[in-house]
Amino acid sequence: MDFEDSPEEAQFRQEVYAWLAENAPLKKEGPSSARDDDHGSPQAVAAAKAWQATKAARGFAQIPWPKEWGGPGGAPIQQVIYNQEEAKFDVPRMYFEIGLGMCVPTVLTYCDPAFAKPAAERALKGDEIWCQLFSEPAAGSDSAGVQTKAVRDGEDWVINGQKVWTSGAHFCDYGIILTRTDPDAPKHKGLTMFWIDMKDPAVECRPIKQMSGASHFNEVYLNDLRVKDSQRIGELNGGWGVAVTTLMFERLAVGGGDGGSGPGTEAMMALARETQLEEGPALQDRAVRERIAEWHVRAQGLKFTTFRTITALSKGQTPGPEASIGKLVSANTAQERSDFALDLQDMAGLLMGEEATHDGQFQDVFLAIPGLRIAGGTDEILKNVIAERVLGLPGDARVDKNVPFKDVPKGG
Amino acid sequence: MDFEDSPEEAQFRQEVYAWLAENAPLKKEGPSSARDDDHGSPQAVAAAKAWQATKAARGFAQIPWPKEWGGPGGAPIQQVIYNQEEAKFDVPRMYFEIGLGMCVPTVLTYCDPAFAKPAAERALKGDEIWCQLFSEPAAGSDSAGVQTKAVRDGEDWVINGQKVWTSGAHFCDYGIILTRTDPDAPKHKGLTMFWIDMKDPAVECRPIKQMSGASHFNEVYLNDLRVKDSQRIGELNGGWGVAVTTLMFERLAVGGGDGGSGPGTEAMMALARETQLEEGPALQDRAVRERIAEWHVRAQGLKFTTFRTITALSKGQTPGPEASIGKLVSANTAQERSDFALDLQDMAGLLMGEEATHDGQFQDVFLAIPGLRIAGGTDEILKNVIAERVLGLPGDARVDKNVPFKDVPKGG
Amino acid sequence: MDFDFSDDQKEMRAQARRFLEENCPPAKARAVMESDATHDATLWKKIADLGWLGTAVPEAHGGVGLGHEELCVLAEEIGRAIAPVPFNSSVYLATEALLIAGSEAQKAEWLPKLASGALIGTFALAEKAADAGPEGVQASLTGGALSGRKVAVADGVAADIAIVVARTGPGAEDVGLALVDLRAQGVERAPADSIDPSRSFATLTFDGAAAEALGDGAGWSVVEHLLDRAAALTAFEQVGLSDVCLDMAKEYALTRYAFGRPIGSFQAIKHKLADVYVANELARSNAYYGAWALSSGSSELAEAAAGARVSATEAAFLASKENIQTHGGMGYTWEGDCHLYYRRAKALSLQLGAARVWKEKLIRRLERKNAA
Amino acid sequence: MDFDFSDDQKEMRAQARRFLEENCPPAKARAVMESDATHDATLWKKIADLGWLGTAVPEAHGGVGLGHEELCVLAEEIGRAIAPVPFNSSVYLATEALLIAGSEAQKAEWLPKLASGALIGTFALAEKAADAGPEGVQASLTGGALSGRKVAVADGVAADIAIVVARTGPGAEDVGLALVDLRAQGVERAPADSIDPSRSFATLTFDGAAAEALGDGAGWSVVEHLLDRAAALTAFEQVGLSDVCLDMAKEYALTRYAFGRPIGSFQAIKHKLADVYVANELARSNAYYGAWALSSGSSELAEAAAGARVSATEAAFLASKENIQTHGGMGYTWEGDCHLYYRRAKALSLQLGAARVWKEKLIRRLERKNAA
Repeated sequence: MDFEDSPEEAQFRQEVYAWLAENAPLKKEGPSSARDDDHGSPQAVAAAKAWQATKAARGFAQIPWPKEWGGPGGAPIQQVIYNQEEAKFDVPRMYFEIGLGMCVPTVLTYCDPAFAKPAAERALKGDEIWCQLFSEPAAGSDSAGVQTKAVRDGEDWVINGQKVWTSGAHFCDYGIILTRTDPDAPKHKGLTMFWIDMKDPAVECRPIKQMSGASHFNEVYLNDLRVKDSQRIGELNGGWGVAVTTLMFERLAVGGGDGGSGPGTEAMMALARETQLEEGPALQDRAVRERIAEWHVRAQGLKFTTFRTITALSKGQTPGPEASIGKLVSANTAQERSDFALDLQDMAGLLMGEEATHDGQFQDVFLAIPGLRIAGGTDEILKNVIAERVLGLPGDARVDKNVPFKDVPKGG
Repeated sequence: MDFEDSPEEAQFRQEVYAWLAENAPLKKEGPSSARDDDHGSPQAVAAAKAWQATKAARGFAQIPWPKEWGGPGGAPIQQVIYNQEEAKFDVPRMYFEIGLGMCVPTVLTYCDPAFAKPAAERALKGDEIWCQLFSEPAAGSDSAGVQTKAVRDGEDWVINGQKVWTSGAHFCDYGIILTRTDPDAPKHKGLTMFWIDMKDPAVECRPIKQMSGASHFNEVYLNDLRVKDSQRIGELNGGWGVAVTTLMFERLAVGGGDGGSGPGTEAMMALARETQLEEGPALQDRAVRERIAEWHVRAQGLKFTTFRTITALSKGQTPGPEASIGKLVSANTAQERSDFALDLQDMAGLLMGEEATHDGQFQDVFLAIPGLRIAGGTDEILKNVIAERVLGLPGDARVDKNVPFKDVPKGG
Repeated sequence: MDFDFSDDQKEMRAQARRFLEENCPPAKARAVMESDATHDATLWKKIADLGWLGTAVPEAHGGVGLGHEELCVLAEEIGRAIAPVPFNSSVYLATEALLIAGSEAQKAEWLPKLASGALIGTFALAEKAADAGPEGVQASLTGGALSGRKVAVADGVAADIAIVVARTGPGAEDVGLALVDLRAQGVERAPADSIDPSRSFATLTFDGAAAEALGDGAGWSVVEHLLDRAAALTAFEQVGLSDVCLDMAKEYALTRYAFGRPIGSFQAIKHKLADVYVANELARSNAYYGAWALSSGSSELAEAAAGARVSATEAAFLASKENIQTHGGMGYTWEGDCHLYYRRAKALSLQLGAARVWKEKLIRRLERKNAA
Repeated sequence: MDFDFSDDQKEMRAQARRFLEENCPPAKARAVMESDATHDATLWKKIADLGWLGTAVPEAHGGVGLGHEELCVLAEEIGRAIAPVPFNSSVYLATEALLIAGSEAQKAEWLPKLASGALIGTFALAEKAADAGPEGVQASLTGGALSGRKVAVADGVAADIAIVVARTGPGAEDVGLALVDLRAQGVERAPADSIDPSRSFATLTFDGAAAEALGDGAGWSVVEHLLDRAAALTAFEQVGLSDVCLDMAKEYALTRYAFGRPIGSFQAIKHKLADVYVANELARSNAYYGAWALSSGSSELAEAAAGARVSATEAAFLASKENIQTHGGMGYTWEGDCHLYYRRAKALSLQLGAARVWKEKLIRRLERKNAA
């Protein structure tokens, strides 16, 4: 058991840090804000594309992508090291992760290389951004419940329907979309995947405002969108298998293991040190100390779990659905922590913005965190995944299998 | 809103207390032990019968039983007051509750008065004790999954099978038993209820030792037990409806509202006052104080919920399944409290008996409490009951309805 | 024992609920949230016309002369409706302060105006993010002049008068209640952003503003007693809010389908909502104890109010966050209503002090009782 | 980064597991529980013959000379098997105490006997139901004579020698480790009932028993360090136990049917076991950090051990109680095995001090780190 970098890893880490230090500013001190109001603006998108180009030119974008995908062909552990170092710098984030992590690998796996390879190259160097169009108003946790229709029309397909929770749809160039092509088949057997041009006028994006006030997602309306059969990804009615592949790529994208979202132990201790309770600083209150210790242990447990995953990765093993515990634990911990942080501030804990301690960052987290327990898989779905895929427990009783999708009860 | 007794209630309470003071010793100071090793011994049973006779003679047994059942015909609120007062005295408990609360009312409701009335009279004055034989090894939470068979033989029925979790079977005189009379009918439609003579040699009782070391329950084996058709309770194959009635009588039996099982706030505060932590008595530790406050609030909430139920009772309303929250909350609270009490004692917390603080009563609770989360309805079943009967949420998807019972998958 | 509201009170509740369903759907809270308005003035006027503001004020002082149980009934409905009005500031705090501590002259002058809605009152205690105990009070009242700064004052911009906790002498507990006209000179008010923009909050700065001691200006124990009274009343707002959250979640769980059946048929949702139900019932029962103690003038109020507040705060957080969770994606959109309740729940839980502070109060009171 | 056991260590684990599956089914723990035996002497002999007791003892002192990572591997298996042997007393405590604090002469005399199993060692600290800190130590070592009373001493009846925490001077932290031969005069031992009768505990009374300071008899910091080491090792026992509980619950949930399907197909059970899985994984990861810190001699041991202990204690309580719950009625019978794990889980969680004590240690260590 060795906690430290191997000599090669240390060497790589040094190279990465030196390069980052030359090309990007360090993050400011103190915990970062949960708000990122400029995200998705034309200037921000341009800056993100420029940073992606810079990374790609140096070979630090999608490090483990194989050479035949046009990637650097590095080791997964190098990507982890890169992520850990990049996290120290103030660079654009959350523009390319989904496209390069999930969509483009899917396209590279299933599509004609004549299209896929140049598209992947443009995506890798930041010219184009991809998004994923799976969720629908009636297909969230039940992700195969897709109702958006694709209907054959000669050589083409015509797509109609509504997608939702698409990250950054309005600045994306391409998307991969899951559609229903056979409503008479059982739910999972009548789906087909396509790639589409997000700039087509038949694609309409509307921002979704979240309860925190931010807008990181879109609704996407497809109004008689015409696509060619060559845009099909995988077999006709084989879309569910393609979607599973896409989600498997997601699991391979491992973070840097920072132990969770929201305020960390240091932020909680700093707040407790500064906050005066009746009998002295909150950090001297045993009840406060116990809570901080409990959360710290959970966050450390997550961090070290990620290290175990990284170790498996570096030995060439595929991380399993065990990684599901990360978001489950960190989102709930962040909700508890932010709630507690507001309580520590007592009556003034309801203030936000300028009047609030620490610029209201704990309040920002408090309002952002309910979304984190839902987006990307609810707590409940993640526990199902753990129970079924990790523990091998049977699925729940199903009423939606082996019947034509059109006959599955949908409510309303 | 009035917290106090009405003048009539106060008067009744005084009468009860005065009578109890003349006829029974007061409980000893300090929390009572979770152990009751003598329970069910011949001497203890005789004492319980004698006490029941004394109560019945004074009209304090089954106070709300109507005159036509041979009862005093009092108000339900009087029973509550009696229970509250009796709880202050050291008298036998847990012998007649099930029989008089559930079994005998069922018999009175369904059976020929020629049998039922004298039997009820004997039970009321403590001559005979009744038990309930519903649960089986494969029919616990799934209480309709009964496999004990009753087969018609001329005028009689012959019963074979095994019951389990029967309280005090070995000292009971009669029992009501749920049997399967039609395995070809769907689960709930092939059951029939009978009353049986527990002293019949074809009835074999074996004690079940619980993890705490106590034995409050029995396994009961039925080996070709022959009963007459006149011992049938309710219609042939109508046993599920009878069982539902029996369980409804259970709900009517409301306790005195003491806010839960296991150590209460006073016991926790006393322990914390006496226990020396690193920086002084545990009761000065804010973490300890917060936990005690949280549990206190829960216990008080339960207590006042019972008061609301009693109020409904005294207005002639039937308490609903809301009462399910009592055991759910108190069992889990007791588990947390006893776990915490052991922790307060630090390394010495694992001691039991003489060497332990407070005679090891917190340790006794720690070992008794897992059973309380299961017996009389698991946490999970109680939550189902709340969700379905209180909140009106739909039942889970079922695979065991509308198929012959014999074809329902049973595992193994 | 009669541990329930009376039939008359239940009828009052039914009427109040009908009125608020009609006049205060969640869109009203949203309208305040999305505008610069401090509150819904139309609704406030109607509530005043119904006499709600003077529910517990004697008729001699322009009130309706009912009791605090009736005020609890209304509080629950205000909580259900997440009404965007200064009800808790003006009624549970300013009016109650006058009732328990005001001199006869002060009562005669101010109670009729508060009871009629002619004036809005509020209460100011906290000065920074810290336990709002007596030691944190820097604001001072000297010779009829109030100086200092108060933060997170609910309805501080809309209010006409405020009851301000101020230092009256050099001793640790030499603090008391001052009554100040916020429209007077030497008062500066600045709106402050909060987690619940369907209510308004302000920073108040006093620079020698004309003020007078409330009654004899008695010490911290009066402040505590006022907070206990307000906590007992607010617990009903919290319970009302918690029940609405459960109703919303239940309704959604019955109509939203996934995997071919209502999500309410899945145990994950059923048991979640059962947990919420349990917390809500415990909170309701604890709140009833508070209502009884408040209306009967029992010495148990201090204990009952603390228990009611801790229980209601726990229920409101659980119910409001799991309501969002049950709604899934829709739950955390701005356009969905779930977050209005999550925001209000937390604001109510902080306004009179956090649960941790009340747990400590509760234990102290239990210790005192045991010692007695 | 290589945050996992090596292939050799994994092979060792597989062998140990096979050995214990064969030689230590739960019936062995039950046999000790239901008899007057202090431990399973046959199993202990076999374990000794396999060299497990000297895993981390240098070859020069009769050990195998492997490291503490290997000892962690064995600890996990001992935990899985709830082995009724004095492994933690003799190996993690007595042997470790000698390794970190013994003089060369003491090491030479005692380590070979402990490593071979010729002698059993234990450790005695607590004197009453209270935080077992230095201030609670009344036992004293004066001029080679030990006096005092120690409670809840694991394996105190079976052990031949004990490392006893005793007062060495008048200062608050003037406490250190004394080595005493329990077979000598002036030692009285009485068996004590415990929540885990598959292990044995005793009250030891010393009345001028011959004893010597361990090494230079250094103060409380050595006791703390010893506890840290034992906590890091015990965390693996706890993790092993937690995993077995999850396995048992899962197995039962797959084979027990209700309502026509395996109970493991109900979300109530699935999500319960998912929660257990999450707690177990977090505990395992925290335990790995402890193993690394212990075996690498890192200064982070104090922090890592506290984290490992808190996490493992939480997991073991959750896993052992929800294993009972999943088993329903069978879960709380004496004849079922579930309670053996519930008992052992709590005993392990108390033996080195309760989680609340370790949370405080953790925060102190974080404060120290932040200050540094």
